[in-house]
Amino acid sequence: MDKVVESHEIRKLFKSGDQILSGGFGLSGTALTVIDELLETDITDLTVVSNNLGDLGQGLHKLFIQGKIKKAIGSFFSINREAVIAWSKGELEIELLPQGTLAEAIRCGGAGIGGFYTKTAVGTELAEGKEERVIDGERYIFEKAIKGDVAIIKAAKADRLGNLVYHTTARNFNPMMATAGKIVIAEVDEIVEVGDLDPEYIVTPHAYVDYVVQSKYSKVGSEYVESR
Amino acid sequence: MDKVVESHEIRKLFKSGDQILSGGFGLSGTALTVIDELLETDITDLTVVSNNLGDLGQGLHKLFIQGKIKKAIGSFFSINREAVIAWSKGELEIELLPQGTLAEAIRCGGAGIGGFYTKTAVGTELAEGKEERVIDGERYIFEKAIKGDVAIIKAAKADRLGNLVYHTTARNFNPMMATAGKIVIAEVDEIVEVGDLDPEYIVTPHAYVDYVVQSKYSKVGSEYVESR
Amino acid sequence: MLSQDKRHVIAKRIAEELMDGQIVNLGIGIPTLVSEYLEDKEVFLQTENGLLGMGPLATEENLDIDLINAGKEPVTYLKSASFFNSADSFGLIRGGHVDVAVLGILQVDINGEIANWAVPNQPILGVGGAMDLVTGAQKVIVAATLFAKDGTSKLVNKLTYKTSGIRRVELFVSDYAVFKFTEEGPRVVEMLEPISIEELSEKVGFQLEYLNSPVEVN
Amino acid sequence: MLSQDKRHVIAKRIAEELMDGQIVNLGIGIPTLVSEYLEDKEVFLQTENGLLGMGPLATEENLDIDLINAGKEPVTYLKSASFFNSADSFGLIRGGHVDVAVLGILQVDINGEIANWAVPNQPILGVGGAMDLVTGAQKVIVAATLFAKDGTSKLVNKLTYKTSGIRRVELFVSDYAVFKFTEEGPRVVEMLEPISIEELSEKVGFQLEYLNSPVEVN
Repeated sequence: MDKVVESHEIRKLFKSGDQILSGGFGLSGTALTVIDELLETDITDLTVVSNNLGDLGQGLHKLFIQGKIKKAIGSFFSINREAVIAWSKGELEIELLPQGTLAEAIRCGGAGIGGFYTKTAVGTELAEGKEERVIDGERYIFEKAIKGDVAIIKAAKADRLGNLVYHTTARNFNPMMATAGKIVIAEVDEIVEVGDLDPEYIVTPHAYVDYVVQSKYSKVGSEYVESR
Repeated sequence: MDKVVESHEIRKLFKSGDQILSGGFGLSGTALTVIDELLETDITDLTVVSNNLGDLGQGLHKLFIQGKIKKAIGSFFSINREAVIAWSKGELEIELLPQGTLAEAIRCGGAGIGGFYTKTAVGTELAEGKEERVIDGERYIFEKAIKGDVAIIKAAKADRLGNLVYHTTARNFNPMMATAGKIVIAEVDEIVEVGDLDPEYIVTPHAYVDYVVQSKYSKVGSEYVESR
Repeated sequence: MLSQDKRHVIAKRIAEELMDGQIVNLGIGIPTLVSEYLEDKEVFLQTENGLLGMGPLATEENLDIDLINAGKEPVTYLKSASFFNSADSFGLIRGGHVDVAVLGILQVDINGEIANWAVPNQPILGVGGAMDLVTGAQKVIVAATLFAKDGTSKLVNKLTYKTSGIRRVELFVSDYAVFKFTEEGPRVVEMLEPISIEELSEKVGFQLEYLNSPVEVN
Repeated sequence: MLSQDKRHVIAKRIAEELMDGQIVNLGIGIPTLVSEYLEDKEVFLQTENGLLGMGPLATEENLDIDLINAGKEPVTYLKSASFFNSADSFGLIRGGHVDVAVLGILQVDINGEIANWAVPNQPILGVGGAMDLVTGAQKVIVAATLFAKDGTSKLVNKLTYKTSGIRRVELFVSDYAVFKFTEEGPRVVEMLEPISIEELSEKVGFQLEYLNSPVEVN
């Protein structure tokens, strides 16, 4: 078995209206090559679940600028100025969740948990319309699990079977998202042979990963540069 | 900072009536030395949360035989013949949970989640008296988070600060239990210096661990033998 | 056939159902024997105590008693393996990422609902991962001899033992026949014993039907 | 005092509150400056995007743009560090395993309830980890200049900005004074400016009281 594919082959895995789970915090841990491929398709009306909508004209920001995103579910869009403007004009739907609630909801989506009760956001505007419940004397709100049609993951290394390890804080949302997509595409800096990754240290087991793509980006100083 | 203590020093951390979270599946990943110390105290009426009650006269089985356990919460006690007998006589309370529900409930306890909805056990005897809810057309039951007064963890290595890594399937319930105890004691095979464990591969960050104890047991063939 | 032989017939037949690349969980008992018949299929065995990529049982030479399967037998692991904690392991199971679970049963009803955790007239103090596997696996194949020691059929109209969950299993491989559960009830996919479907129907206690045209036993 | 100096006064005073061995999360803005005043205290900085044991900001020499803090600035890590995913990171926060969160605020009311995520009259499209930290940290210290640019007090009778949660913070370190929130309301622990409590009460708009006997400013 070999899950490694050429990046252009993943275009056919997406369709208009899909809910896409995209790893990344800022641009760290974002599958930039996969997103570039998505730009080459004519799909549209995507719902994107991600902490933010990319940054500095890269990653999901590109996708948004191209008008492919109908709705964004995440925790921090304030830095995405164009997104804020689009939202004000009614051109973009936004669902805002606390960052920890977002992470947990995706984890539940991948783990067969339908929903959960969190303390975060109780009594705030973000709890409006949400069920509240007192458990052992403390107030909690109900949050539903989040799943996606396709999850686009960025990892440091994959073996050919799809076992993944990550690099520093580029791990962020990726391991949970890898569990919660019907189709999971992992973009990686390095592809190694099966057996090269230590079984104790694999973060995402291959069971979750459907396709592995070599990243075309590398880090040059303070930028991610397309270089391959 | 140095969290390493002599094993006898941990006796004072327990009190009668405590809810103890104990890692381990069979005996693999059980803090045998810590349990031996617990036997040297006069505490009693413990509620023990663990997959099973030890095995072959070791681990929690000893604690049970000594009459220190009032209640056991876990997933598989059928192999603990004496426990089954005690239960039949009304001398031991048992709360049975599916193994995945047990693991998830402990994870929630450590993560500030009050409870969750799982598909497991819907329609079975183990769902009796539990709230049922339909989410996106599927039936789920509500389960409350589980926490403990003291968690007793078995890991392979700790640094002096309490960062932990595990060994193969001896990992099992330990990482979740490490998050869900008010006091957390980690018994380890090897104590290393801070910096000796790779930050990418630490499974339990030191924030969760209060005390580190050198294990007195080692593996000899098919047995765990007290040898130090 | 001796009881031990029957178990192997069932295990071998189940192995035929498994496909390259699948994530498979084998329960205790007959299901464990399935691993002996995988031949060169690249099937990845998961064990719920935290391992994907389980290898054969350990021998005296490579024994590590920390490294066990869900039946607490010492095992080995393959080079593609990964270890994870119990919460993540059951996330894998309950979240639908195990392609096939092969489970032992006490009973299966005509709709495919199974009873496999609570032995009747005994204290019920163990469930383990049974309910999680029944609920979560993409496909559930159950394995058992068709008749209990007292001769009663394990394929029943209605469960008399405690259910393991509302999920209906896909396939029941017994020593006599392979049953597929359809909307219309169990259908015989294949006979494994040289016995007519009428004879088998009589032994089971209700009329059985073939899924398609009968397959002859070699 | 210049605005920049005030921020440093606040940060330095907060650093005094932190103790060896604590797990601390520093928010964006003034809280980030606290790390400059930790001296030889062994405080472990957590950042919600998945790192415990954050070191100083990265320099051109050791820059790795994958390795960032919650403010998306490139950072370094200490040898005691560990990396984890966002769900586990917020498990640490929400589960009460962060000893102290130091957060910026827009307002804090007399009960210690804070507003720190939604800027008034602007689209509210970011919350990040603010609410998780307010809810989960064992102790919350808030940091801000006492008065906004337009002169209004950030210590208010009742929040007019959107609340960050029902949890009441423990301490408010401003440029003028340090306030502790008690059952009876905010109490001045220490004055940081040579100003009387009467003068400060007038500026704030309601009567302030000392927690204990007044502490003189050096």
